[in-house]
Amino acid sequence: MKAGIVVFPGINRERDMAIALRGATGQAPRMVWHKETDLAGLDLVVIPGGFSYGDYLRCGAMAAQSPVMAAVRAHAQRGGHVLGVCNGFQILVETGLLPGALLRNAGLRFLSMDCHLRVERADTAFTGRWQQGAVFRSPMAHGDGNYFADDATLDRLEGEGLVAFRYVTAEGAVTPEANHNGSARNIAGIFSPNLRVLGLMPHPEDLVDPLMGGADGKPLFDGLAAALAA
Amino acid sequence: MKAVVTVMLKPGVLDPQGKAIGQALHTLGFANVGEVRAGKVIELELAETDPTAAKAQAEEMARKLLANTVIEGFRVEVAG
Amino acid sequence: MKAVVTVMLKPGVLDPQGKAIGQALHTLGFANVGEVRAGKVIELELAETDPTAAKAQAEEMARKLLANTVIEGFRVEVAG
Amino acid sequence: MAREVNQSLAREFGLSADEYARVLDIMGRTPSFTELGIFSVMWSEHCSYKSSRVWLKQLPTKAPWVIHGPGENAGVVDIGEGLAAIFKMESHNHPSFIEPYQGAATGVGGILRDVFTMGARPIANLNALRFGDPSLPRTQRVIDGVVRGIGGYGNCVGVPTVGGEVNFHPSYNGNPLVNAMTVGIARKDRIFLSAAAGIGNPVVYVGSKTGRDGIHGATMASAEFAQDSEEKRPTVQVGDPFTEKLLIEACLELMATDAIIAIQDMGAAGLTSSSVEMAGKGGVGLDLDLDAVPQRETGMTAYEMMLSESQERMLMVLRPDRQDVARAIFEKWELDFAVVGYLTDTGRIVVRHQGRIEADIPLAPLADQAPLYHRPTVETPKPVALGHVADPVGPATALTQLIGCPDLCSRAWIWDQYDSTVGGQTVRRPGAADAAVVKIEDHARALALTTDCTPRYCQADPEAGGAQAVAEAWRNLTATGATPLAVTDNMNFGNPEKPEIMGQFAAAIRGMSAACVALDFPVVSGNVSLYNETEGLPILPAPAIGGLGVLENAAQAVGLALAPGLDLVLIGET
Ligand SMILES: Nc1ncnc2c1ncn2[C@@H]1O[C@H](COP(=O)(O)OP(=O)(O)O)[C@@H](O)[C@H]1O
Repeated sequence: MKAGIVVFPGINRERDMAIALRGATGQAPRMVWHKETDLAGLDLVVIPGGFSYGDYLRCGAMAAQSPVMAAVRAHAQRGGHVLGVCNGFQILVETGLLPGALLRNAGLRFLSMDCHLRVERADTAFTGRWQQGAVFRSPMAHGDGNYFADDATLDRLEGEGLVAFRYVTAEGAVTPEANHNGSARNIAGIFSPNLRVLGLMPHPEDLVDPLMGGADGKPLFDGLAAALAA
Repeated sequence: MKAVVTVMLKPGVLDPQGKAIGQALHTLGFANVGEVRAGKVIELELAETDPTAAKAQAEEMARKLLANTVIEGFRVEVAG
Repeated sequence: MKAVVTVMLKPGVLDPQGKAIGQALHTLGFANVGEVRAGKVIELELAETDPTAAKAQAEEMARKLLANTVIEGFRVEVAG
Repeated sequence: MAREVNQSLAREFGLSADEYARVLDIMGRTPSFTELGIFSVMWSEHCSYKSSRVWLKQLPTKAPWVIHGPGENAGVVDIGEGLAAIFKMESHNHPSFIEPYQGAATGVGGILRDVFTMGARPIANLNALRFGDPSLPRTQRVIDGVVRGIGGYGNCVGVPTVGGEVNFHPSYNGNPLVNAMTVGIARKDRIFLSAAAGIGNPVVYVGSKTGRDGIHGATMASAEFAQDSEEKRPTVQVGDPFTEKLLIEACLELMATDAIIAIQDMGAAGLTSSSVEMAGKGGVGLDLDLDAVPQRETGMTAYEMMLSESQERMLMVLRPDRQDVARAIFEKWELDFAVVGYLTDTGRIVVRHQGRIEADIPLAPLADQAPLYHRPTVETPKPVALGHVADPVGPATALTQLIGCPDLCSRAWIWDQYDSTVGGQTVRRPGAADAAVVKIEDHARALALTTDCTPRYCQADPEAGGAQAVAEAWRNLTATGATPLAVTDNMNFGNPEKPEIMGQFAAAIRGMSAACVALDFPVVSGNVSLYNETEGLPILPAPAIGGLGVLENAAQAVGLALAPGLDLVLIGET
């Protein structure tokens, strides 16, 4: 799998993401500067976390307008895989590659903590290393992760099986307490209709090494490496 | 001239910030505060002398960048 | 009635948001944008029928809570 | 602004009659308004350490692993495998009281710059916070703003905040303490210093534009709070963490080349202290052209530009043949880049603005003749021995009360707002061990980091309290399995003109020194914050200690979580 990581000014989890990808594929991903527009040869384009342009207007809004995002859109339209994590998810949503929006956390505070995620379907390139319904732990760190979409969109997402992960208790229960940021229907991540674009708020890339407290996030990257092996 | 773009969450989109401000105002003893909504305002200096053109430009900026029309609405006012 | 409190950074105070928005608008090709300032707007529903009283109340709320008067100024408008 | 320069203006600028006489003597004439401003900030407590320097000299600062001790932007220690850890702690107490969010945020920004200016990528932030009575609404606002500000800045620049400490006491009601620490990693053969060199070399300004931010912040940080300080509303600096992040990346990219001869961040007293210190350390002169300084506001005077504390700015001396390389890097990161002067052989700083010479000061006497005070001290009376302590509630109730008290209860509500995992190297997050443990990317090694101080002890017995703070930091590092290497400190005290305060200061230094010597734990950097008083009431003295240790193998780090089935052993006398 050839992976590329898009770097916008203000992005700060690109190195975490590179470590996770390298761990799964054995090769360093290509770092793609936001002014580049050629993504040829990449199987997976990753938009990592951070504060692109300081998130000063709305999270992800300014990055969504940059030249590289037109190329990411074209890559997605060609059927390429795209992963957006945290700020990357916000950027995908602002670009319109995924529906909905990410609002300020319901408690209005930045939240940096571990959460538990339930895998809603296991038949995708991203989730193939998990069982459906599996629960894993993941760090999260964001101020604007409160997923919002109108009811029709939410119903469609659920109806078409496009919810990727939900915030749950360690036992896998969907409860208001497990839903730290107040997301609609506990949604932590969603797929595009072709299941090749995934956006999620938490940071599985920060839990891929027992030394850092666990490897719960590793299946995401191992699964991608297996599914997209050339 | 100056264009002022006001961006507010659409009705129906939960506004936790407005809610928190409302609660804080009640705690401070402002009993007759009802609903509170919080939004953003962006003041733009435009090199443009025609108010209609200025307004149209600011609206385009709002649509393209300043507001996320999935969740937000906006209004534009133009001043001298 | 409704009071709208607009809170802006005082002149001279660095406005990183405004700066970033200005740069983004330039990148999008809006060449005639000059200075950009970003602020907050808070819309308050007040159980009050006298515009003067409503304005005075909203101003007090701004001073006490809505604006950080160390770095921000505010203006209040009252509407039916 | 163009006021007559005389003794009474000098007093307004914080210079005593003696100090002003010395200015006249050095200049041989009445200084200009701008020159007086330069003297006043360079000779402020904040920049000159005039009350504390004689005592700070007593701290042990050497060990075979110390590469740079106090005197540089931050301390540098050898941590093996060709790597150096660069770290320092700094206070932002006064600004954080006036505007908690921005005060704390810009405190984090400032200490980050101290560290990356030396060539290190920042890998961890910590803090040490003291607040007033938590039941007061004013304190609650300060806590809320400070915690948000630290998080807001650190989270955005992408440096994990991995540890800290918080305590509460009414003496901090009107004067909270906000001490921020940054730790970075560099190759030990690629450390950047601030001494300017090479007559004719360009002096380059990079980062954000200059505005009228925080003019006279450095002197404010050196003056006791009066009742009206909230009304005066001095210009508060607003932090821009996004620009700081760009500045980190741009500086590190440039540092990978051979373009930089000297570099210094613009901290307190911005352009003045950075240019004076760089030229002074290098023993050269400097010609500054203020017309070339990137400006955010119009109509700024020379005085305002020299004293502005706009954030996210750096000053560098470059190799002339590498200017284009440097410019291209800063343009890539969309930061301002301007040649604002040249090094000269005159030994003077000459400041030009709009065709006029606004300042022309000999640098050697500005530094050498800076005031140095041996302020009188009075020993703190030894605490009376504790007699019999009654036990009115019984151990179970006492324990629950202790666990629930503000000083001991869980700090999760704070660290949950700090991104502690960004970077992917955090081995022990806040709450997981006695010190935070952060691995060094691509190495097995890790650093253990902690901040400690117990102001109650320092109040009762400053010498024992100072020693205890050092010992606690050492123990916290050791408890993770790390070898303690060195400390940074942040001395927070009241008005040094009061003998009993200066007595606390001197005793705390004695205690710290003794502990540092005994533990082979030298002080490599630090910061002093004096005049922490409100209406004459001093704070509990707080010599905060930031400790750094190294683990050869991150996998050996020990945390707090008890594995089942093990024996509990208590070491030491109770
Ligand atoms: N201001 C803070 N920021 C981040 N972490 C903090 C802060 N204050 C305390 N902590 C963390 O909380 C834990 C407990 O702190 P403390 O009670 O001071 O520990 P100790 O007494 O063992 O040094 C530590 O992991 C510490 O790093």
